[in-house]
Amino acid sequence: MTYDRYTRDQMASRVARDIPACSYVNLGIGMPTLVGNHFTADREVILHSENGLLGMGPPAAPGHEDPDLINASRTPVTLLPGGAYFHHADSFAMIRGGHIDICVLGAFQVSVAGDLANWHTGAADAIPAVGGAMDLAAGAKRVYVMMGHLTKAGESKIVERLSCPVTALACVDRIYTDLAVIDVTPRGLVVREIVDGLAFGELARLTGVALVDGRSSG
Amino acid sequence: MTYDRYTRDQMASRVARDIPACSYVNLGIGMPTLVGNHFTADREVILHSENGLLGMGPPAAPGHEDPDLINASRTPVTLLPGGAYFHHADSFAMIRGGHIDICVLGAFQVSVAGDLANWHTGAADAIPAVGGAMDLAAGAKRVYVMMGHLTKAGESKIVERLSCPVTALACVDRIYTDLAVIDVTPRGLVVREIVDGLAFGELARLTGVALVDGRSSG
Amino acid sequence: MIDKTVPTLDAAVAGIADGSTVMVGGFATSGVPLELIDALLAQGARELTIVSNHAGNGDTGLAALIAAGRVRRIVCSYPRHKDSWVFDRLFKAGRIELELVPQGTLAERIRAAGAGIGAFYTPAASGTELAQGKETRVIDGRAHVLEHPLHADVALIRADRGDRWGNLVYRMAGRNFGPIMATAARLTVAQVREVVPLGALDPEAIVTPGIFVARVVQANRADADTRSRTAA
Amino acid sequence: MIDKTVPTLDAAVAGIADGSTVMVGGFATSGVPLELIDALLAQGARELTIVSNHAGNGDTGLAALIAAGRVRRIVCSYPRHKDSWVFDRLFKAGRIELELVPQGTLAERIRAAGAGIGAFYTPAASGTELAQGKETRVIDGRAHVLEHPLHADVALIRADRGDRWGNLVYRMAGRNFGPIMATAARLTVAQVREVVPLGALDPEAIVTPGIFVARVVQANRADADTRSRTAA
Repeated sequence: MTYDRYTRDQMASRVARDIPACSYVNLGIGMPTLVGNHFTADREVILHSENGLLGMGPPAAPGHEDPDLINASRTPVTLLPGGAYFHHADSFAMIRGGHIDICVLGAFQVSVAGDLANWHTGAADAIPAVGGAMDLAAGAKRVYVMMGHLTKAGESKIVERLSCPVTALACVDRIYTDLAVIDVTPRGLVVREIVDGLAFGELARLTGVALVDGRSSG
Repeated sequence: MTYDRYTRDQMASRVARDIPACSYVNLGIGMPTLVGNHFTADREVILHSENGLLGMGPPAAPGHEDPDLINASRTPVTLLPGGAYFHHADSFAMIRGGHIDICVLGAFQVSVAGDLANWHTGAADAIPAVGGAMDLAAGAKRVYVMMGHLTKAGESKIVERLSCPVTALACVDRIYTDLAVIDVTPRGLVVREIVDGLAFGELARLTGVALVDGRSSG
Repeated sequence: MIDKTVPTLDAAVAGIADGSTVMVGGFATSGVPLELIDALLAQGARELTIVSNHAGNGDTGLAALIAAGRVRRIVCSYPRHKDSWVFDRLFKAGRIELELVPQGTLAERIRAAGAGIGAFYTPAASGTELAQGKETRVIDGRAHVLEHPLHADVALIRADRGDRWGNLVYRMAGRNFGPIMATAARLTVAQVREVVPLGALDPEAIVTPGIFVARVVQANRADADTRSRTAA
Repeated sequence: MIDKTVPTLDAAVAGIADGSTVMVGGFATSGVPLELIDALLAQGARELTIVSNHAGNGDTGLAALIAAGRVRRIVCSYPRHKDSWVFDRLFKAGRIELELVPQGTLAERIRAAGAGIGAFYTPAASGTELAQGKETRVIDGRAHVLEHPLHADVALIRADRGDRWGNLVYRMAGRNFGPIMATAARLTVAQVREVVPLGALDPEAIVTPGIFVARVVQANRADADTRSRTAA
């Protein structure tokens, strides 16, 4: 059985496809920022960056970077017409107050209950840094995770119980990996999509936790 | 023994004299608004109005009133150069956060402990209204009260214990009446000034609570 | 394309259900969404809870809504005024409930709802009748009262200019409760003097970002007598 | 006459005592009061607690202050970065304390200090290591963590323009923590690109009213190498 994993761009495109027009969206640091490349202007998805931007535009063109106009990943960006600037307390009021429709985050692990670990590997010598991860995971209306399905060592990042430190409990709604798209639901993890050539049974074996095949139900 | 009570304008002038240049000041509804007439421009006392103004100027000239530019007493006012507008949560953050140097409030009663009653007479058929009184009394760095010394029935408004409902406990720093200027201190009520012709003993008799004569100490 | 502008005041208040909690912006004469209140009166929703600083003045606006018997309960800081006769009469007749809240606590409870704060401690009202029955706590030697967020189904506010994304700027002291009420309601409706093209508002000076606003309707004071008009 | 402008960066940081808690505005490259940090380094205060989003990057600014051993403790959300080697080294050597706070909780704790809120409940960090030892409460079925205000002795912030009353406007994402830190410190010092005459800032667009600001100093990026210069 042979299959090709989704590339990072394919994953980003897949996430973008699930984001309705006119949504307010926060894209987390790392892989999730790629999602921004896959929105078409006519859909007017409005991007929020927690450092005080709403209506964030594409990355700044070379030579047009401004140190005062960056996103939360420290990338020089632009602001669309209709965008606004605000301070950090107002920015996180948007997040904590449930005004962000969708937040896309990277992760180390997601549990079957939708618990998220993405801020700290838990390694003893690692310097912890949390940024806005806990606020976003707890505050956004829907939390989507984008991550590789397996660690470099081949272990599943979808787990029965987190071994990494928790970011937020029961917060993840949907998981996009390089192998599958999986919903976190009250009846367990429901697989919506699998890469071509990978059988459900093999995905379940690689994942190592109970999965429901939800592909027929759309 | 004959004496003239301070007029309302004399009281207002007396309060204004005690407000240092460059102070941030909130003037409560009613008599305290008169204090604003007694600041000279060179002293630059900056007036705050809790409905979202800092750097409030004099009342609007007749014919130049704007329904969107009023103070908390609903009087059409002006804004000085350097003034700013902000919303109610920000306005009361200034108050609650201790950023207002002095607040001047009217009162029904003040107790020897500096407890303030100014929002509700307590009458059974009265419709209660509180506005910003409790926030101002609890939040300003210093609270000055301006009131008649006696009720129309001749009873002292400075009392051992409040009979009217409390606005805030132990909040009043200084009391300006039509008879005297009195500080609320840990050693009790200290009289700083009495109208000409009224003896300390007579003031104490009218007031009916223990007073300390602090006039020699300035 | 996002277009939050609606063509008429009727469309702006469409769907407000009986029993809704409705925040109404404004402070005395400033920033009152008078045309939206009139439209709500015509729309007919009943058994409303109103959150507002005042309880209506004279016979128009909120006072007219109250006089029409549409308001079951009002949460406000300053219901009593020389021209609050409509509220006074119904209150004394026991036909309207009042929750009196200190103005700063009212503002902070609205802000807390919009900001996802579960509850907060404030020193205001400590030791007073208005703190009776509320949890208290001494923090840094000072008594505080625990206060909870005030959420709403609908906020009706007035701004000066708005765009199709719902961005708003206000005018002078007309700002007052508008920006915080916009954050605390599931459906925020803003009447504006002028709808401007996207990008016309300075991003440094936008007070309410469009994320908090669901509907924008143009309504000029001069048009107060005609409830239905087309937005620019 | 109120004149909060000071002529030099040295005057702007005068009197900051050893052991002070100093808030430092900025987010990565945006809104960092670099010249004020340099002035603080030259001023010599020690045993500082720094409240900032980051723990310094590269070898300048906050990183230089940390490298010079002036910082005993840092309260921040995101100390780790590919160029945070100065902090990393001192932290691993046990020579600097870290209080890690989720970014939104950091912002809200700063705002609470400025707004006189005694404490507040937030859902963020509930069930995580960062809530260990903190009081929790279930509100409306959801677990919340009790958080307390973060006060400071001094705030060093960067704005775009300011006037002699201390009114400030910012530039783009350079706004970040500046407006809330200004409210939370006993002494707020703002460096601005330009001091403008009183009345030149639009009262509708002032982000930080002067009440929160004690000192304003003009400091252009181009002048970063000269610490002392005269304000306009």
